[in-house]
Amino acid sequence: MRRWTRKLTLVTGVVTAGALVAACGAGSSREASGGEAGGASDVGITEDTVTIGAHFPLTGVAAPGYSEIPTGMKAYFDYVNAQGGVDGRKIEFVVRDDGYNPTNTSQVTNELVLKDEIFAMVGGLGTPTHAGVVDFLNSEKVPDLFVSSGSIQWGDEPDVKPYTFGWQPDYESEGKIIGQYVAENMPDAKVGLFLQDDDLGRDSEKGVRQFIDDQIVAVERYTSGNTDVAPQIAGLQAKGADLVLSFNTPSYTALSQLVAMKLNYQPQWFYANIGSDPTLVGSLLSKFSEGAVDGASPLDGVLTTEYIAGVDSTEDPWVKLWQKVWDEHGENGELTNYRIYGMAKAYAFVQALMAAGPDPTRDGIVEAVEQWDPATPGPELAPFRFTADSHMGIAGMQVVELKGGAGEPLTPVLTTDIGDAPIEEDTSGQADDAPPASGIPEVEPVG
Amino acid sequence: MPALPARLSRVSESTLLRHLVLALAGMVVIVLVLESTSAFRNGQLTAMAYLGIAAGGLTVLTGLNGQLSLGHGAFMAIGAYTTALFLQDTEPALPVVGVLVVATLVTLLVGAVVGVAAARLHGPYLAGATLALAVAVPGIAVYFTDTLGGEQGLNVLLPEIPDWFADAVFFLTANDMTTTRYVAYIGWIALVLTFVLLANLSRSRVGRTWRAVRDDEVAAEIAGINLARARVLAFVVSTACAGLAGGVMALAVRITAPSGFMLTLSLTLLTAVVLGGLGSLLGALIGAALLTFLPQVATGFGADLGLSDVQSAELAPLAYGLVMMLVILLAPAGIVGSVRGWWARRGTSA
Amino acid sequence: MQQFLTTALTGLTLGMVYAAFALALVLIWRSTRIVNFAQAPMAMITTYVALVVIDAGYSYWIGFAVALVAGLVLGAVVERVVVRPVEGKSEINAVILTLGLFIVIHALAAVIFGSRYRSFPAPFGLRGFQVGDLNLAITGFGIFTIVAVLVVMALLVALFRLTDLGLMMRASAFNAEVARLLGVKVGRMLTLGWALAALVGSLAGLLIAGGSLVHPSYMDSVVVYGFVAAVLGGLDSPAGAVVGGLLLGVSLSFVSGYVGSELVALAALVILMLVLLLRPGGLFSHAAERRV
Amino acid sequence: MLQVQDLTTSYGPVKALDGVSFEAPRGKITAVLGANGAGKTTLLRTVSGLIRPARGAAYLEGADLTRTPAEAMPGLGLSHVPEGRGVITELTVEENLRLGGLARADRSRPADLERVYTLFPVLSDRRRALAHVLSGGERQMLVIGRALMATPKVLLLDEPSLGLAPRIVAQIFDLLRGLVESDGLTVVLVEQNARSALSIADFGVVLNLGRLIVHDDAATLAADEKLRHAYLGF
Repeated sequence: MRRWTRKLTLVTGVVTAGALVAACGAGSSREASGGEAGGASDVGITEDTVTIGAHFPLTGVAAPGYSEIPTGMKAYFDYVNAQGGVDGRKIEFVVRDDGYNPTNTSQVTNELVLKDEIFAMVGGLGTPTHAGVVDFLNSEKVPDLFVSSGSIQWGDEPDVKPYTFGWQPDYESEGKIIGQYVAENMPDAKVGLFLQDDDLGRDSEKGVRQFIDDQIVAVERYTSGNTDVAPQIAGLQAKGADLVLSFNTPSYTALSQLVAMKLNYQPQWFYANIGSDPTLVGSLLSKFSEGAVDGASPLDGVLTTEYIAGVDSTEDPWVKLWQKVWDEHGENGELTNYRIYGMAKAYAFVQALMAAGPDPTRDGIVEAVEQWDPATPGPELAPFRFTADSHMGIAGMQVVELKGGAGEPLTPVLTTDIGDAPIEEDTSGQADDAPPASGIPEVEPVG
Repeated sequence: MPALPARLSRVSESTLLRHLVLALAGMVVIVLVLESTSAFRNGQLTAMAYLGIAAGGLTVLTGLNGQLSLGHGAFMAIGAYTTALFLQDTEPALPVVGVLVVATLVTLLVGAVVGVAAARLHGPYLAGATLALAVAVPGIAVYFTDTLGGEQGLNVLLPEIPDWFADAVFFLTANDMTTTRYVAYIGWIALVLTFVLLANLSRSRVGRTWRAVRDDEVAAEIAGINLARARVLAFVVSTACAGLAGGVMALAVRITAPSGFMLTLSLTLLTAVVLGGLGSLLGALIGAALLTFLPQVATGFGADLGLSDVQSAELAPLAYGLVMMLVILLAPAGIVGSVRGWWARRGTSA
Repeated sequence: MQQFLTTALTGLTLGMVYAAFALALVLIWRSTRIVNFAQAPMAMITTYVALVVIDAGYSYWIGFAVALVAGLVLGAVVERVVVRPVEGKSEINAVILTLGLFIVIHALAAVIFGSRYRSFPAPFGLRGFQVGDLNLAITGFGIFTIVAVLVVMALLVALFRLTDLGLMMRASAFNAEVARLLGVKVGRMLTLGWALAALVGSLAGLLIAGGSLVHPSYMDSVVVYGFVAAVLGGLDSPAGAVVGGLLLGVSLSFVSGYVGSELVALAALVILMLVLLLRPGGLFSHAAERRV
Repeated sequence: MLQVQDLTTSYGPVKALDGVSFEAPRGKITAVLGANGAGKTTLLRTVSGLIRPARGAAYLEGADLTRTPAEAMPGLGLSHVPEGRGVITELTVEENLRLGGLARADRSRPADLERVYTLFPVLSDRRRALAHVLSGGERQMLVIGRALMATPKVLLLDEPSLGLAPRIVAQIFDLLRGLVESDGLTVVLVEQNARSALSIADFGVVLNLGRLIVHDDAATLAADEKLRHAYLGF
């Protein structure tokens, strides 16, 4: 009998030790939450800090590129903190790696919400990853601001997901704007679609087909992670597409260009915003020898869309601000469009936090975002669509042609919405504003 | 000395009883732990439970029967997707337990088919086939976008916590039931049941057959063991565990998407098994615990060292990999095996 | 016709790389009865070494040569330091060890080189040839890929068939004890075998990277398909590795182009299972000859 | 020539060889005899450095063999043909032979190959064939030929007669005798088949359970009926 009693003791010991470890970590409590003015008004808020968090792929196949976004966000928060923070509170930004794996997202989100006790999730990245935690965040009533994905699901059902907000223009709206542009300006083009096989491809295709369903001659889908896209591009070529609308990530822009070169395939390319990062793609392509791709700007003549100014628009006042922020507070490495994306998003969060007033609460900031004044200056070219009925992000974009790495507008800023909402020219003047001299937004508390 | 063999046989006769007592003790500890820890720890413990179930199945296959599978993540995917398909409505056709049973059975069936095909394969050939399986299965989910949700996967709607269960736990502990804790209970009850079954199986005639096949195929065959049948059975049992683990995982994560079942998952399971010690259920549990808690520690350590977020995030896999290699080089018996060896040596020298 | 040709040619080039990679696995399997899962990250890291050299302003060819030498050294070091203790012991332990090495090299590369995409230059044109109306989806670099793999294979055949060193390496692989009794320094031959295999693996890495993008995971799919190719051919047969690689490369290219790219891995599994069901030891196994 | 002194080899707690001493004189055949498990094979493996002895040593012209790695043996002039013949079946006949000559400083010369082919014409006919296709007797010829490629001073042969027809055994033993007489080769021959071994050997060593029982002229041993019955089985 002694053998198994010993075993029992051992097992009990192991489990108890595990429990102790677990219990120690759980020591922090929620006593911090209270209502005193200027103090701790809600979870994650103390007298001098606001703790927020997000999940990003820092490791794994999705890490290249995307892992730069939180560095941009961090740099901007550091910039704000160096100037005293928001209402005297420093913003602490906790980034957790999920490796673009929904299982990990669920774990790190638990960690952020329950252990780190974040006030809000800001900029959590990815459709499949974030979709798994949306219900949890909403049931815990954690503001889930500015999801880093253009899927429409973050904003189209505010009654089901009252705490979740999108940020960038959704893929469907972008598809509509691109579709209308093609229908109006290239009515004879034989259109091929090159789609990433997920919500990016699906939502955009839906938008595009609203306008040019009959022009489409070929649809090819690639699986993210499979870098050999020659069979797909060959399929487009075989069907005789002379205009390719590509909804893909930047690395696939580079890959599709390389394959097209190999196949002597020279259609007009139209890349969606997400894949058109001219600096990144240009730097990726410029290396290939023998002038096979012109060194200066390999994507010259390619059409795309824009909703914030990119790193090549050096004269843009916002880009100047980002450059200054990055020089002062950035990590190693250059300013990139991913980092600008992060900073613009961080800027929006600071605006939201200010709008939530000196004693921000979770419900308060959600309310403040829902009452967002479309005229508030910001880096985005078109205003946000935030209302109590819609949590969709930026309303639109403009079609541009890439020249020398920067976009030359072919259309004014166009705004629209999901479904059959019309496409209209934006009149808010959002595209022409500039940041305040301090580089920190000036927003009055709502209500 | 005649008492000794008699006593030994009595102990082995009461194997089932012994395991049940252990399980009961385990359940008590589990209730205590789950009720005294935060929701976050509950969530982590659920992860430990499903990793433990799958690792337990794998350790039986690899440690007891000597078959190496690099594709158990694929079987978890099958269990998880089955569960998710049943839990698409707020009012599912089956209670959660029923769903988990179905998930286990479906995986078991697939495991049987794969197992029959794999029974002829040895060593690296089996590893190759299961590796291809691990990579191929997520693609199926993408291909059948309409049913299986494509890249975005399927959301899992957790049904209401049954009143009787919440009441029972409240009666015992005076704590209200939360969803996280509910899933943690499901996970750990499933783990205890699985481990009791596996422990009994490995002590039984079947378990001895498996070991015999592992140790010497020729001798086993001469002794009248049907090699293929023993192999397929071990494979099937092991995949059933993976299916159950996948089901629990679907409940815990609340989404099943292809990116959750990449090759890394299969490798993670193998790591758990090696770290704990091949063939030991306790080892599988310890391995699962390490895998659940180590990344946090490693990442925190990296942050303390002043590394960037990206670099700290890479410390976790770096630590896994190094520990895996060191265990094989320095303590091939794994943690449990090494401790046992040390214990035995201490015993003989004393 | 155009699409068929393109798909076939792309598959051929890719298949050549799989073949080289599978060959590296076979070399190691024959000498030490170990499947080196760390082959791909080893190749990945030597490609990064080449990239560092090229970025420092040296020519492509210097980077190329440095990477191959780095591969040679890395292979030798890994065999001596990491693998030697488990040689001849449990098969499972060796597999797990190389998987551990896989994870470690991966993480190290991400820490050292970062995980962003980088472009890797190619020494030859990346534009396809045109014959009349027909575009041949084969580039200067594609031809270089095929030639390079063929040359390496020829060199390996020559080494193993024609030289004393090759004879000693084969003897060590087939029967280490007899080789020792005949005066062959078996340990050195195994180290050399790993070094050569890592060199071939590095070549595969450089060929995949050339004219494309690299990041720490860029070789991951090659691990799977290279390994499947090696298993298809029968792990003991270098010729089988080459045939398996080509077969797999071309078939997968057609599946991707005509069925759907998400089913590529499934197709690999189906091909593998079909072959293994008919011949559990691979296409080129001579099962009766020896059992391990 | 080859001196074995107090050689003791253990597998764990079991002594497979226990204080064995004898000398195999130059240009003679010494047969090592005994039942299964007597320690014959262990003796050869210890002498040629495959196993480290617990105690004692073996010397070839004064050089200590037991402290030398196995792969250095051919260089010192010792060739060991292991039990089960050790043909590398995946190599061709000629490759097997070439391998035998590689250990020598001057590598194998074509002349050596020709000499082996003259000795064993049957090998010459199949030089390009995989050794896999050879019969048992041919394999035995191949390994002896391969050992000769290193021009050894001492040849250790482990059970060359195993599984061969008596006619073939006789042929091989004749050939061995011829080599000893023409080249002055020293042979240590481990055999279970004591009768045929003693018929060509000059001296005999009888082992039992790791210990040396007797060391004497082959003729004397063959004549000792008691010994034959007790240890040699004929």
